[in-house]
Amino acid sequence: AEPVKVGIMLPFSGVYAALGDAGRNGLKLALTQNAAQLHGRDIEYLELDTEARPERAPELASSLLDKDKADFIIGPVHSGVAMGMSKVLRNKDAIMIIPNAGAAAATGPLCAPNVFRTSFSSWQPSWPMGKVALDAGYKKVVTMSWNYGMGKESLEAFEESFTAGGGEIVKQILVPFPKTEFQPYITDIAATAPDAVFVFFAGGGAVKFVKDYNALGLSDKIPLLGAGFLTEGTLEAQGDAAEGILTTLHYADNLDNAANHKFRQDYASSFGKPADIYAVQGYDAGLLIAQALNTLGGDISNRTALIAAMQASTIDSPRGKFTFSKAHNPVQDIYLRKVVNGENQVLSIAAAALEDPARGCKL
Amino acid sequence: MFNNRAEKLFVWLFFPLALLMPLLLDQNTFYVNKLATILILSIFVMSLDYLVGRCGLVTLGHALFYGMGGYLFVMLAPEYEAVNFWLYTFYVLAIASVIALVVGVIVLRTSGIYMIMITLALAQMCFYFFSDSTEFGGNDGLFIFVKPETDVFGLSLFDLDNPTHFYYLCLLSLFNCLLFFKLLMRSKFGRIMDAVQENPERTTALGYNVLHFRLASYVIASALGAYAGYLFALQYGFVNPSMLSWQTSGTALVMSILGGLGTLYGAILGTLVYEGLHYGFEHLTENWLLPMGSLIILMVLAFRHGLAGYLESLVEKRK
Amino acid sequence: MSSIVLKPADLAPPATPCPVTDVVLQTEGLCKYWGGLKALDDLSLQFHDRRLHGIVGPNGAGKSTLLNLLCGSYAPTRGKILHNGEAIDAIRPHEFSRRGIGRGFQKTNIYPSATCLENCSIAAQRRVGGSFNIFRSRHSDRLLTEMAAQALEKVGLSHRRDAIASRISYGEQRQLEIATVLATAPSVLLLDEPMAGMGHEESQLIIQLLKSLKQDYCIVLVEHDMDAVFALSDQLTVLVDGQHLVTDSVERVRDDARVKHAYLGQGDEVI
Amino acid sequence: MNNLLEVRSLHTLYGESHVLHGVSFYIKQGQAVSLMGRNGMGKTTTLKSILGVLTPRSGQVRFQDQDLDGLPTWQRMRRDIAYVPEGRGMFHNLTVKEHLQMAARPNRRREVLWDYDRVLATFPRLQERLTNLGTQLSGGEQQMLAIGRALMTNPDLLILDEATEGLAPLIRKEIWEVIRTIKASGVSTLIVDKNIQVLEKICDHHIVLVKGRVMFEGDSQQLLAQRSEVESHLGV
Amino acid sequence: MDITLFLFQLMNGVQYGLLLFLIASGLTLVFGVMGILNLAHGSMYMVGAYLAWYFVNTTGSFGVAAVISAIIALLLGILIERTLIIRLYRRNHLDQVLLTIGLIFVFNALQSLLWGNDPLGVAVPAWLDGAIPLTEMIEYPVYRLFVSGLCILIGIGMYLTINRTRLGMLIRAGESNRDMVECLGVDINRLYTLVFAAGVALAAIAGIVSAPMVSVVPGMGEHVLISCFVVVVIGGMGSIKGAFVGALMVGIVDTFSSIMLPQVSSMMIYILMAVVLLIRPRGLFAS
Ligand SMILES: Nc1ncnc2c1ncn2[C@@H]1O[C@H](COP(=O)(O)OP(=O)(O)OP(=O)(O)O)[C@@H](O)[C@H]1O
Ligand SMILES: Nc1ncnc2c1ncn2[C@@H]1O[C@H](COP(=O)(O)OP(=O)(O)OP(=O)(O)O)[C@@H](O)[C@H]1O
Ligand SMILES: [Mg+2]
Ligand SMILES: [Mg+2]
Repeated sequence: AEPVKVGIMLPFSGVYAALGDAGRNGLKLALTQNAAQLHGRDIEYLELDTEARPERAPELASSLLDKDKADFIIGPVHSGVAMGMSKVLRNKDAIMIIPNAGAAAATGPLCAPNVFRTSFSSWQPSWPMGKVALDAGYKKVVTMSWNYGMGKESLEAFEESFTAGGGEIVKQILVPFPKTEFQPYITDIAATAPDAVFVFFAGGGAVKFVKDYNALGLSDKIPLLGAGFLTEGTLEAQGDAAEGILTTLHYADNLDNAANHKFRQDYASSFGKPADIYAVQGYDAGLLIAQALNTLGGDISNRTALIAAMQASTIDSPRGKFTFSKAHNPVQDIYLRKVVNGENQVLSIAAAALEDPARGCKL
Repeated sequence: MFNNRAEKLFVWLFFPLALLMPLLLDQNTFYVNKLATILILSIFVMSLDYLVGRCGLVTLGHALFYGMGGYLFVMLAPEYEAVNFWLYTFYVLAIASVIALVVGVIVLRTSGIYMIMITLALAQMCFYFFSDSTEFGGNDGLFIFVKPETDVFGLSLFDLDNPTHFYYLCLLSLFNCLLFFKLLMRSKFGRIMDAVQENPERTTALGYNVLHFRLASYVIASALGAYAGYLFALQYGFVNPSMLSWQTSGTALVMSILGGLGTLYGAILGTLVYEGLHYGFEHLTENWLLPMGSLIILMVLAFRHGLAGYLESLVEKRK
Repeated sequence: MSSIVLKPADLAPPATPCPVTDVVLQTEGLCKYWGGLKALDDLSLQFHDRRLHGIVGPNGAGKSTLLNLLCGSYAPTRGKILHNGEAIDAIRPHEFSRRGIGRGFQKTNIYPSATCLENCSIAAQRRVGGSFNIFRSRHSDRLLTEMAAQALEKVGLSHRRDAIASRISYGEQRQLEIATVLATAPSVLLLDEPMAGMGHEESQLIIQLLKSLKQDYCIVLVEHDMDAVFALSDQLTVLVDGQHLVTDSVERVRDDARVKHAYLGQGDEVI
Repeated sequence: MNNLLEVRSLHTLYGESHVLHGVSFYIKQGQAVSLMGRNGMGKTTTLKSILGVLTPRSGQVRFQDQDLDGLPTWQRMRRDIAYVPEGRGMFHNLTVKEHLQMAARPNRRREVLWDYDRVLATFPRLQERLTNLGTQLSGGEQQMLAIGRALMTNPDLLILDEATEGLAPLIRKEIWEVIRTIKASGVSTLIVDKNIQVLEKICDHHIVLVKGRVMFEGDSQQLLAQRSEVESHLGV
Repeated sequence: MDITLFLFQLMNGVQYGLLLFLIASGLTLVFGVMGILNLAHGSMYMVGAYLAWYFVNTTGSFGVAAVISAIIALLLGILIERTLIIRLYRRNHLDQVLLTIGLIFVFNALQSLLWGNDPLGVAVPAWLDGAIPLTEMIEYPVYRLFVSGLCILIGIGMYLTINRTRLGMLIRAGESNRDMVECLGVDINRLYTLVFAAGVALAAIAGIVSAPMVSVVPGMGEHVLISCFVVVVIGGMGSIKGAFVGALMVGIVDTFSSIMLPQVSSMMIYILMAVVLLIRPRGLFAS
């Protein structure tokens, strides 16, 4: 039979390149591992570097859709790129699977039958932290993130649950993206002296923030909380500075389930480095495709059936089993984790089978 | 009309070929769209090329107008009603001109590297304005839900939803743009602009208010840059602050230098080659930056006056 | 160098070498200071129509500074400039030329990549107009081309009409410089060392040219070529260290002891 | 007496246009030589070809019995040639003082005849303008600075291209005096100027260029003898 | 804002400014003084940081790593100037833009191939790993003070070299008129090679000493590039003093606007530059 065409639109150069790499690795790993489920169909990969440039996204998406006639299009990392992609892909023939970008709109007002997400909505990892903070007895919290969609949505989600339980956000700090001069803000936090700080940062910015926070001596004085990206794929670079940070996320390295053990081992032996959340999300995108193919006996020509199959699937992910909501968002457990000895260790489940409210989605 | 045989050759080859392209490509949506994007970029690069190459006004903020073209349309047009393309073209051009006039008065006080930086500064401010805003979609950008209609007196010339039609609209625009600039340069105004570029001090001493000429050119180029951005926004119905980023300006500058500064048709050549290489390498390897960068370096070293200069030397040798 | 400074009031009215004519350009108490340096101090002069007014003085006396002030390149520190009785010290640089004040530079200042004819066309277009016309072809204006060609002819450069300006010799570039100014059809000509770097023959040509031009123009000439200055000037001003030393007829200035001391020196050039 | 500089059949072109057609001459040790010609006859081109700023198509330049051909300009200058260019070559971002300091260099015999103080003593006008930038000087002051700067390199051969252009008569005399002093101290000079009366007195040897060819070459007596012919070449 | 907080923030601003100056110092030399538009300056900063990371990991000593990296950068600078830049001196300045953008591409690709895309961190060297407690809340890391001191030293060194030595005069003269400098018997080509290499080395040194304070990530060079140009231009082309003052201004304005005017802080350094250029169209201290 014809090969299944899987288009990959991820950043392979620039600031987000590490995330793109991991996502692609995970995806390929899943599809090789589950080759048996594909009913003899080969996979043909079509990879495009988005360079994290939103203005190019429509064109690249169109290339995969109109030129290559891809069946699945996996991408992207960056929310702006997600917007540009979905402009072209919504309600089209190809299935778009978002392996990272958390923008609420993609599965909110702009949700569409053919758009799935195997990662999270920006609301999910942050919302449970509000309760965690309250439980720890924190009353006054400063929140901080880059001033862009993902960051602001994360802070809002935290605020939603935190203030609902009686907490108070004493200050919200939005740092221009992608600035990493955090020192003045951290000094300001020290002067405000809140009970705790909740932040959203990822990648290089997360490394810099955690280092600065520690260098100014705040890490032993004001507890640092964050959406899990703060310590994902960055722990080695952060070194000792990250010890003790509490985060919530839909994954943790040491989750004790068979899928995770196998995944981590295979990933490390295939790519020579430890897996992180971005790899898991890519991996799950692969699992989703494999499962759908399996269900349909390898015939994906009927897109309605395909979408139905995908929507109905339960993914046995390294993060634990998850299903899809009506808006095609994962319904998943969120874990509370703590950095101990350079590892994200699970303390507890902060929210079980959490479903994104998907505000504005008419599906 | 033409400055040399190479230019003539290029124009005579390019436009007829471009006219046939959609037929040759069997109207494949992607390719036609991709080519249309290149045509749009060519307009943008050409307007920059005029500014940098013919007026000596180097800017790293031209994307300000490119992005402005897109965002102006978003701001002006009602969200869900169809609007008239020509009318909004006029609006965009007019408002962009006014903005360019104001910006021009500010930036033209400086010159050289200082002007590069102040244009950059203004573009960055505008970039952050849209990027930090909530009304305009912030960092993630905005969708445009309406495609304008191109009716004139009930006669619809182009159906903008059809990629092929859109392509022809872009081609027509590019052709007009080139024609317009050629006329401009041959005109009496063009003579003084040449003079201003070459020796502004002398030109002042001869009684010309150099600022006025520069300003006029700046407004013209900026308005056309905005027009390109407007077309770009319409193509996929999507605007994003990255249209305004300095990388956008920088890439356009690279295309125009690569093509051969100040030659205008070189802007098309530069855009075509740059985008072509980008497309080719990107599909070849994910490390496309390496061959792309190396090739750019080789081309700078090999071509003294860009691709246009190289073409000219080829044509001359033949003669 | 010179310690003798005369205020205008001390000066006897200059003996008029020829009948009194209109004052076209006039300075009143004109000063230009560069920090502490008084490049030009309290200068009051009158420039007449159809007269060639020579300005001489040692290097750094402020001659070029004076021309720069007269054509609006510099703003005066103090003092007034009157053109046909109107104060023009506050108008913008390009308006000087519009008022008919044309300027040649000490350092050759042309459009190096344009042809000689084009150089003059640019200048002539100021007169002819239409510079903001973006539709009229630049080559279609016969009158303009004619004016430009005439200017070239006047300075004896017709044979270089289509040569690129950067490729003609230095002396020819000096000639071109004057041609450009002439093409703006000025009424006042400010020339800064037009003969510098020119050969004898060319100098001679320029001298002849200026002789005929001064029938119609008010010319202010700064020049170190004494033969030329003496041959041409109707009136001669000597500046020393920014100060006005004397303004008088050529004969008197030539014999003035102070001028000899400060500028000319005694006798032959090589002792 | 040795030939200090020998120029043999230089042919130099600007692109297609052939400007020098086999220019040959020589300068003896300690001589002052004038190079005359009307505008555009190739004087500057000759000088630049000697200095290696322009590369002649053919011909040789020998200096102090060594071939200079193929050497970059700076190495030629290091053999103690100094150049005062037409148009003065001021640096817009250096002060007068720095113009002189940057050029200071003893010659290859490690002699310092000209130093900062001596140059300033020769051009007192510069003394007053030490902190001005090069391009802020009056034309004549620039000319003095250009000569002063050249002297700071303590040359064996000083090449002056229209060095008295734009100088007041008094200063011009001073410059000629300076050139005499230089000559007396054994430095050779190659002077491009238009003032034939002066050159006749100062220089030992004269060369007249017409359209890139040497039309006259001889000492001052020969020049006097053929004065009218030479003057016709010069357009006097 | 009380007085201690104000002083802290001022200190933050000054420290950031000094670091900016260090990163921009090489650019001041290459772009400000020599007039070469080197857009790949940021890449050199990145290369320095990555080299430092690599050699810290292989040699285990930050000091040794710093020296090796700086030497490699110097050689890299010589190589780039000799093979590429030298061909462009007599051409349009904008060709340098094209060339150095090509270089950015190449360096980014090489970085990705050699070192991957994950964020990397370099530990602060043990002998500088301490902190001075300032209040009960805040302490100040010794390493950052050390870097500030280094920035000041480099600044003074550059200022003296460019403005007071014959070498500096020759460099400046070369920017004004290369041919004339050569006519004074100076090997301008070698001089320019050295200055360019010094500029590259300075950028790399900035990357090396920043490595323990920042995260070593792809694209780190591009972020600082524009700030560096802003610093040089505010100060005025060719002025070391200007770059120093400009860097401090940018650092302080950026710090205080972050806290006091968060709505516009992203635009603040551009507003600063625009205002400076409107008042002084050629920067603060341009010659
Ligand atoms: N921009 C400037 N800044 C400072 N001083 C200046 C500037 N321009 C000129 N000067 C000084 O002003 C004085 C007068 O200069 P000016 O050019 O008018 O002299 P000049 O009479 O034309 O001399 P020359 O005959 O040598 O051309 C000189 O001493 C010069 O150094
Ligand atoms: N850059 C150039 N490109 C083309 N031709 C040139 C160039 N420079 C000079 N020429 C031509 O070469 C010839 C000789 O020029 P050169 O400058 O040597 O003359 P010159 O004898 O020094 O004259 P002048 O007394 O005017 O300085 C001239 O006819 C001139 O047109
Ligand atoms: Mg003067
Ligand atoms: Mg000459």
